[in-house]
Amino acid sequence: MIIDTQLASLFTAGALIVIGIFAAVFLDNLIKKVIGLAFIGDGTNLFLIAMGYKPGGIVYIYLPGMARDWFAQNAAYPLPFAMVLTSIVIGASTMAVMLGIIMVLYKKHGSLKASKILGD
Amino acid sequence: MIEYILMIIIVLGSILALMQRDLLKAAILTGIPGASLAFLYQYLLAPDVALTQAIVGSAIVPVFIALAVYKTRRVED
Amino acid sequence: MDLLIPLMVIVPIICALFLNLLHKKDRTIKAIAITLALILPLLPILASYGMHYFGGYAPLTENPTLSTGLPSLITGTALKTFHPAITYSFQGAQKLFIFILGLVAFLAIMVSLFETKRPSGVYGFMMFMGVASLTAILLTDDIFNFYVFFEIAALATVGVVLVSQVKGNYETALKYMILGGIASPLLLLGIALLLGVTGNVNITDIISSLKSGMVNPQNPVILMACGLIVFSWLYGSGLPPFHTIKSAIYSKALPHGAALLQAFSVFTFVALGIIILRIFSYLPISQMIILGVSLLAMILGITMALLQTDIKRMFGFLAVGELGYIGLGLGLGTAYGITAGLFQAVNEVLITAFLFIGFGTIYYQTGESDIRKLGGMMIKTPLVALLVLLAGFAMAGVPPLNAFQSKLMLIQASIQAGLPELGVIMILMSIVTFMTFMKAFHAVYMRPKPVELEIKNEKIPQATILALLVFLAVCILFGLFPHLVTGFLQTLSISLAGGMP
Amino acid sequence: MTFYDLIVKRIKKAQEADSEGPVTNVSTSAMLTAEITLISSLLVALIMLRLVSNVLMIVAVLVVLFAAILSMPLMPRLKKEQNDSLFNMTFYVVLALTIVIVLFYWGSLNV
Repeated sequence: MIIDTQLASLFTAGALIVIGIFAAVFLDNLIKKVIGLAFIGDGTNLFLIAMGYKPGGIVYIYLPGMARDWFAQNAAYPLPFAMVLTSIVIGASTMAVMLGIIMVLYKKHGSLKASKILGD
Repeated sequence: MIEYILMIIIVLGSILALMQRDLLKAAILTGIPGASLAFLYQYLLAPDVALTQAIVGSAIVPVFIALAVYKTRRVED
Repeated sequence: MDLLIPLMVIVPIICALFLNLLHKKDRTIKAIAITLALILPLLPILASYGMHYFGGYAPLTENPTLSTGLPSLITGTALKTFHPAITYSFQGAQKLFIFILGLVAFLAIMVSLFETKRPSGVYGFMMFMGVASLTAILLTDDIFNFYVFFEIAALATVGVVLVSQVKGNYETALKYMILGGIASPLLLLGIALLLGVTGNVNITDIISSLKSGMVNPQNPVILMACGLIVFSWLYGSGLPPFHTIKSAIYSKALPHGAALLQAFSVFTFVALGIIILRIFSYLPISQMIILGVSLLAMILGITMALLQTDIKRMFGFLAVGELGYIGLGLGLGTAYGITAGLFQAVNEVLITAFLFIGFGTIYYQTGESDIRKLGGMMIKTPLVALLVLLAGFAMAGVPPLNAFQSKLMLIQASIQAGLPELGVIMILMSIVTFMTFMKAFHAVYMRPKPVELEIKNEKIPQATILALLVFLAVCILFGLFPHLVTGFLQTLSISLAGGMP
Repeated sequence: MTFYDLIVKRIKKAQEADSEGPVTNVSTSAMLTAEITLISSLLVALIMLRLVSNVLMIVAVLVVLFAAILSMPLMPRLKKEQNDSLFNMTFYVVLALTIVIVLFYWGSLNV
């Protein structure tokens, strides 16, 4: 392949973030905006995961029989992965709150247009 | 090789989800990048994150959005 | 007494969960919530300075029992100085900030319990949760932990706005969440870039690897990370372009809620500002941007405040504008300037909470916050009017009160740093702030009462007046003895200024 | 007609165009104060350019002064620009994001 996996995933993450920001700014439908925001979060998570990836490495689980030095040199870096777990949960809960507010607003205004509900 | 295909699916799937006029379809299509991300995490040596992402990204998030759509309006005006 | 440091975060979380259980029983909620809230300002006074390592242990250099028997791959390299835990550091400045946060939280919760008809557990839950996350933000030395509590604080802010039942609160909350949905992942992205370059999320370790030359400090990735973190700093504290949404958030919360929310944003401003100064102070552009953004916040916030007709929105914009003073102090980069800025932060939290709760009595009595429909309240409540007037004097910086000391220090610092223009702008802005305050004060208290204005609640609760008196007492105390405050801040500001006094 | 009256007249005209309530003394004087504060603080802030170059400072102050006087009621426009609609807010947020990133990226490598 021309570019390696890590770089390609970083680019994918960047593309997801850009798509998300575009959707959150320019799409008028509130649900679409929320989907866009979810994509921004996903892109950031993928970015973090790609940071911890090690080309040609192994999963960071220490099995009996492995040499300690060999494991230290080949395992992926687990710190970003632990962070992503937290971040996924935060993203999902934020999205749930937003969808709840959207449902209340729909009852009030009868529309999902941001320009109508969240206008001046 | 398969990871490159997954990346392409993620980008295309997210664009496709945002292009739907039917919001219920958009909600279901959100699951595609979510699930492909889970597979990609597996390839990027993070199996525990992949498990969480598989549940949250391909099940919980689309269901939340679908519920919200069901309670509001299905077609974008 | 190392145990008290984690308790400062855990106690408000427990309070929050506990309050939620007692949803229907009004009287018990009141009594228990007030006693629990009283613990908040007491804990930082009792705790002694130190570090706490959550879920880990002290660095190997300070921990000889653990480091024996480890391979030289670990003990012989820089790994031995790293912090393998979520580190909470509790020093003088944190002690002061958490005490002030606890005091404002205690008074705001007390006032809210007496002013709302049916005190709801959810409102208290959100307030306590916000206090817990802000305490963690102030204590933490771990930038990812910072991000987690930053998000929780944003959710708590939204929660406080949602339960307020002010017209238009849902719309404002959704706007805030959408903007937050753009800005806070970018903070995480900035953290990810720092992590990718330095391999660490502990701030002390990031700084040591930047200083020791393990990482090239001019690396473009680090510049990008700094930009993203600065951007989320704008979001977290409500600097331009987020000043409109932040002031809208204050105006859609109940007055006691707003008093607490502005404390949240000031402390987020201070905590993230300190992090930016600690990590990126070697970049001259970071200080320039802090100065520029603060100037912009001051000018836009205070001029927009003049044009508002809603009291709560007016003070929301003023609260944003006053942030500029703190930023100017931090951006000057000298130890004296940073001390002055942090001192101003403490004063601003107190005074703005004082003003919000003081003018909140008008909202409580009439249910109206448009100054064109208000008037003649002086006859009803002369004592509160006097207290509010004193709060306005404090905000403008009249001598025996606290903001006089900090603004004087700020102006002196700006002259010492060779930028007297900043001092001129600060004086100008103080005058305009006072004029804005007098516009509201005249309209609410001194004009004859409009005929159609209804008074819903005759009597202001004793608790509110007590809270206002406590705020006044603290303002006078800090005004007469500024060394009480600056003594706590000096160590931090000297270390931020690069060791120069 | 003095200069002061001229400014007040123009502000009143601008307020009448987009205001929701009646134009009162208080609101006009508030607008006038905001206008003067904005312009004077901008000018004072521009004096700090002397650290870069004296000539640049003088030119910038003169240009901003004339531009401000020619487009006198600045404040109504500024107020309209900072309204509460989500599109405006997100637009300025993305603008600020680009400015901050560009400044850090380009500024630190070249200053």
